[in-house]
Amino acid sequence: MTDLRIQIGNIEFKNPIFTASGTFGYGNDVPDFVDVSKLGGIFTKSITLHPREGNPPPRIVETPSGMINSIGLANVGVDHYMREMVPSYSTIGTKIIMNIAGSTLDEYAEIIRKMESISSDIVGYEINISCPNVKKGGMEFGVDRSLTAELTKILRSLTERLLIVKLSPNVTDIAAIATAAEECGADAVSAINTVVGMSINPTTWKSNIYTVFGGLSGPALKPIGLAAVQKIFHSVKIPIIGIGGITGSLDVIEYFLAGASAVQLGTVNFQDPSTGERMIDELETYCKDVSIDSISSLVGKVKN
Amino acid sequence: MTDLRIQIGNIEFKNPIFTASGTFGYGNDVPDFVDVSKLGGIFTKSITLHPREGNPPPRIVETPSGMINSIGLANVGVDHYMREMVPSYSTIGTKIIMNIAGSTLDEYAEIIRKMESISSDIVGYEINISCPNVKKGGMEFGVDRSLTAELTKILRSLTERLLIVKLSPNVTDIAAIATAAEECGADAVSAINTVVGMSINPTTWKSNIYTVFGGLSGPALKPIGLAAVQKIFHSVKIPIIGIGGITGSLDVIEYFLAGASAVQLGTVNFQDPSTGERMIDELETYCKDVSIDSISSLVGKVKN
Amino acid sequence: MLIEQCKIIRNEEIAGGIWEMEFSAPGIVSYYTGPGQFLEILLDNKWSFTVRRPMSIANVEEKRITIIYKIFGRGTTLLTESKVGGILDILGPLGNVFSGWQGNYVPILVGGGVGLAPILNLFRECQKHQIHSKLIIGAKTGREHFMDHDPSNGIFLTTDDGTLGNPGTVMPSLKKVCADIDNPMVFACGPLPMLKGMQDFVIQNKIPAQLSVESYMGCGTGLCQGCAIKRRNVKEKAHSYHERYSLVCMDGPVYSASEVSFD
Amino acid sequence: MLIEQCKIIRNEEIAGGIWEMEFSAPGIVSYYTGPGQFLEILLDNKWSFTVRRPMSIANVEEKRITIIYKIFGRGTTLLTESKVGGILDILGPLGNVFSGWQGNYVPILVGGGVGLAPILNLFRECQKHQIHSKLIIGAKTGREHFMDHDPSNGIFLTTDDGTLGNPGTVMPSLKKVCADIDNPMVFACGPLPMLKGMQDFVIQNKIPAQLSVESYMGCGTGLCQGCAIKRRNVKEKAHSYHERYSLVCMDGPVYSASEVSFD
Ligand SMILES: Cc1cc2nc3c(=O)[nH]c(=O)nc-3n(C[C@H](O)[C@H](O)[C@H](O)COP(=O)(O)OP(=O)(O)OC[C@H]3O[C@@H](n4cnc5c(N)ncnc54)[C@H](O)[C@@H]3O)c2cc1C
Ligand SMILES: Cc1cc2nc3c(=O)[nH]c(=O)nc-3n(C[C@H](O)[C@H](O)[C@H](O)COP(=O)(O)OP(=O)(O)OC[C@H]3O[C@@H](n4cnc5c(N)ncnc54)[C@H](O)[C@@H]3O)c2cc1C
Ligand SMILES: Cc1cc2nc3c(=O)[nH]c(=O)nc-3n(C[C@H](O)[C@H](O)[C@H](O)COP(=O)(O)O)c2cc1C
Ligand SMILES: Cc1cc2nc3c(=O)[nH]c(=O)nc-3n(C[C@H](O)[C@H](O)[C@H](O)COP(=O)(O)O)c2cc1C
Ligand code: FES
Ligand code: FES
Repeated sequence: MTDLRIQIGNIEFKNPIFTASGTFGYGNDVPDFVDVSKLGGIFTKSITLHPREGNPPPRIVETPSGMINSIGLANVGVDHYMREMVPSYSTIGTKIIMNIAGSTLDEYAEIIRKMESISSDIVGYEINISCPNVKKGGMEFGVDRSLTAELTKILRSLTERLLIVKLSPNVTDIAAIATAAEECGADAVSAINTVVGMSINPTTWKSNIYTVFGGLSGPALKPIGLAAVQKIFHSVKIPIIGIGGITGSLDVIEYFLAGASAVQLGTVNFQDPSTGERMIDELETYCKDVSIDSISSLVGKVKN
Repeated sequence: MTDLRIQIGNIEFKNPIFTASGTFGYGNDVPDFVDVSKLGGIFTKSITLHPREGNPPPRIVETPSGMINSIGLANVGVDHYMREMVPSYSTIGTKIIMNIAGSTLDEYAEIIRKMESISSDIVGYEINISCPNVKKGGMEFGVDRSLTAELTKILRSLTERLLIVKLSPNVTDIAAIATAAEECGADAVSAINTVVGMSINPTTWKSNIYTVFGGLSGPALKPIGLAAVQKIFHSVKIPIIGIGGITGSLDVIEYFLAGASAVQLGTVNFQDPSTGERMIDELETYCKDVSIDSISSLVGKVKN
Repeated sequence: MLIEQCKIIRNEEIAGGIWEMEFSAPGIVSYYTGPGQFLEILLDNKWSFTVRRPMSIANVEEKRITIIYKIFGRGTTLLTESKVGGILDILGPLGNVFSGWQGNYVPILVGGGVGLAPILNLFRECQKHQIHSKLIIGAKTGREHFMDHDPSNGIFLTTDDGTLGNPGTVMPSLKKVCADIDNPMVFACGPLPMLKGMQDFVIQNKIPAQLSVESYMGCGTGLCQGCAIKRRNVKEKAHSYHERYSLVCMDGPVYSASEVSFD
Repeated sequence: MLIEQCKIIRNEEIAGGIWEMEFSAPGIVSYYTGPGQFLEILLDNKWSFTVRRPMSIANVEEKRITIIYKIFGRGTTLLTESKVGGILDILGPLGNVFSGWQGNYVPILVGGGVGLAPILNLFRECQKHQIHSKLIIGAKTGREHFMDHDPSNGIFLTTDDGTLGNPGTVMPSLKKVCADIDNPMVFACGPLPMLKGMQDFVIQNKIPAQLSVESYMGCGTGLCQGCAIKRRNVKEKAHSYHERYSLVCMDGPVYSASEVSFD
């Protein structure tokens, strides 16, 4: 029997297949035919202090081997989330990590304070730092080492649950940001969030995305995600959760070899939200075929 | 008759379709069935002060809607180039821009000094700043505003030919680098070079690229290139040459609408090096269909 | 709702640029609830097409489903190349259904362009339930029509260029039909300009109406939040999650005409 | 060299996992110069396959070309689905040719795995020129063979598992054949381990040999510089452009055995 279990901080996950924020709702509202209990964990869509309507359409567009989205963090807000969603997690059969987003340091902190004030089955928080900081002229938290450090430090002081910092690829040096997160107490980093992209309808001359710029996701950026993970792997000791363009179990293996200890599936859920469950068996078979006992022994083992 | 001519600095090009550095050789060694005289211009592969053998194989690998390369700037070196290649340009029927790369400021300068010492048909230089600076611990010139500024300033003082700075997308703020180039006298910027990527063979655990990291190109990164051009367009007044994932004439229109005044074709040349010539007629037809006299009137006209 | 590998039984051009495809889908049919529902079709498994293409159900016959599609871009072009006997990966059924057509109204069914399919489905359903309905189908030109103009049986074809049936858009025909009927209720699906005109007309004339709307869809299952459409008459206020936008794949595609905004 | 839209005439499995395809290519044939040359096949026009796939020319008959290919990954799998009458976008002919086989030597032709095609092409060419050659074809197992083991006519099949012909790799058979012949010259194409073994043997025994090598190709036309292979015995010195590496698509795929390094 291959051991697919992995450990992040003090939490053990039954397998390393998670779903990515913004592509699997709150975890409790997925189609019936999906058996979420098979997944290692679910990362919720980004939750903010106040509810958000999101951006006007068009919000998404297809691109070569990928898509661009600009949803605008549409979500119910933390209060509604605590009241209506969190209770359902007690029977969901998998682990829930709540993804949080904010536009000031205080907003992030306030969300965690609220969450920590109730008992819940949430095992940790993933911090979406690809959000504009309104106090710094809209510069994203995640592009700045010191902002990332400050944010991580504050949030670390508020919770003993898992603290996972989700890194933006739209930076010169992603490993430096990862190091800042590690130094300030993050249990893990996840990488990557979407890459800034754009698409235009050449007939109407209109942007295919209302906000003009959006986030590129899907297989197109798998090479970018892998490179990010490999770079981070050489810089930090905490686990890395690999994200970007995964569609099959061999992609998962690639991410492990590059240095990931777990992965998240995003865009693939839009084609088939049950992709993750099917990967579990495939990963077991793979490990058996190459005679490894534990999937963790693949981490960072790429050769050149 | 639609006017496809475009102007960069004091040079007029008969049309805005160029070929991208590293994907069309030196321009004089392309397959017979290609009529290079139809092209607006050719950007040579990067030429260095000394000849370079390039990296060991594997140097390229296919990825979803793209490819990764790590050729390692294999090239004949500037002396051989001046002697053996440059003379052939007098009859080539299109404009040649020489792309240069270096590992110190001096190397770049020395190449331009050599080139300026002879008379030639080269109309300008494209500066590949995605090269590690050996004097700064291998940090790329192109990720640093002040290094880019310094390099541009030095080279500007050495030539009156076109000076085009080719920007790297692997930065937090590409518009800031473009601004630095503009301020220091560049006639234009071109964007984008390849995005850092990686690919692993999940069966052998080996990197599919000898140097592990390589450059992602092809349609996968078209959304990234378009976003870069649009951002730069809002920051500089000099012309922008759009690059990244162009395979057809509608992609060219997208780049123009995003803010490009010309484009370069890269990876598509590997499927068919005559793609560029075919686009010229298609662009004329497009302009006629939408009733515009000059293709330049499309520049930056994206609506949202 | 489920994902099914569906065997193609028929795939043919039934009018200029309009194709009809029939496939076997016992699983999807077992969940099917009525006209208005749609499917999400995967075009290949190579990520040349990231998102599935939404297509309305045009007919359900035993365990078989028919769709009617118009060649629009590269996805629908590829669909025309699908061979009988081949397999399509289809997610469905999705979305809600037209309702109220079994009530005390005379259903006026209006379809145009790619909006034909659900309207024809509803038309057949009315016939099955022996509900006397009127059918108005619009097209740019005659060769895009595949039915007969048959006003005496309540079937009106229109063409923008006047080459078949009533000249002009569906609007003049709709107005005329509505004027002749006591208790009309409109059910419509079609391109945006048509739905806009329709909405103005039915609201002004206080005619009850249901519109099946379109939206760029990323998933069809509520996960991507891409298919948002504006709600009508929502007061601008902050913090009102899901008041301003509705997800077409979950709340639609069928909306009461007064619910949605096309601006 | 040109890009041609080639109509498929035949596409069938000729042994376990080995396929043969014939297509019409008058333009490419008009430039063809002999065994060793190859083609670059585009698998679709949707960028699911960025790079063309290199395939050796196995036979040229009037205006038709035959290739023999082994199912390797997703590209060759897709190739098996190509239908007769369909069109393939092909670039060619590319590369150099085997040479010296018309000289005073007895050509020993060795092919294994995906390296069959150019060897069979050369074998036929020898027959045409009434040059008496020996042919050794290796495979993992019997079901991958599609010819007859016929030692008396100089045709030797080998299988790693011993299920057909001589057991083992091609090496023992090659050694035996060479030992029996006065003036052998080896022409080989196959997987890397085979070429390595071959190279060691011919160099040690001073047998002239030409090897057709493989390399990951981005373009086939010298533009991408991706297909580099190391040259053998090149002194490590800086600034020696094109001394250490050779581009297989331009200088190859056929090299003298002493020229290239497989390390
Ligand atoms: C609920 C619903 C039901 C539909 N029913 C039918 C039907 O029965 N018959 C029919 O012919 N058409 C129907 N459509 C429209 C159909 O989905 C589009 O015509 C089709 O997706 C175009 O794909 P393409 O690849 O040919 O075009 P592309 O070239 O890919 O795209 C051209 C344009 O088509 C639209 N489009 C592309 N993908 C999508 C998508 N995933 N969702 C929405 N719009 C998209 C976009 O506006 C895009 O710019 C329906 C759409 C919806 C939302
Ligand atoms: C000059 C030359 C002649 C060849 N002739 C033949 C032949 O006659 N018959 C035959 O069966 N095979 C031949 N091959 C090998 C054939 O090109 C590969 O088997 C094929 O490209 C694999 O494609 P795939 O999509 O099935 O595999 P993939 O799943 O895409 O790739 C699997 C592996 O195949 C190899 N490969 C993929 N693409 C290329 C490429 N563009 N260039 C080189 N290697 C690649 C790589 O090692 C890759 O890791 C030849 C190769 C070369 C270089
Ligand atoms: C429609 C959509 C919405 C997303 N929303 C969020 C979000 O709310 N918060 C977040 O941290 N990431 C969000 N992401 C990013 C994904 O979690 C993931 O990082 C990215 O899509 C790359 O993975 P993929 O290629 O597997 O999709 C979103 C992605 C998509 C496609
Ligand atoms: C094989 C290969 C080699 C390249 N070599 C160079 C180079 O020498 N100098 C340079 O400035 N850019 C080089 N590039 C980058 C291209 O010029 C171009 O910026 C990039 O490929 C994006 O365009 P594309 O998507 O159209 O290929 C190379 C790209 C490829 C694919
Ligand atoms: S299509 Fe994804 S939420 Fe509606
Ligand atoms: S394959 Fe591109 S140079 Fe040889």
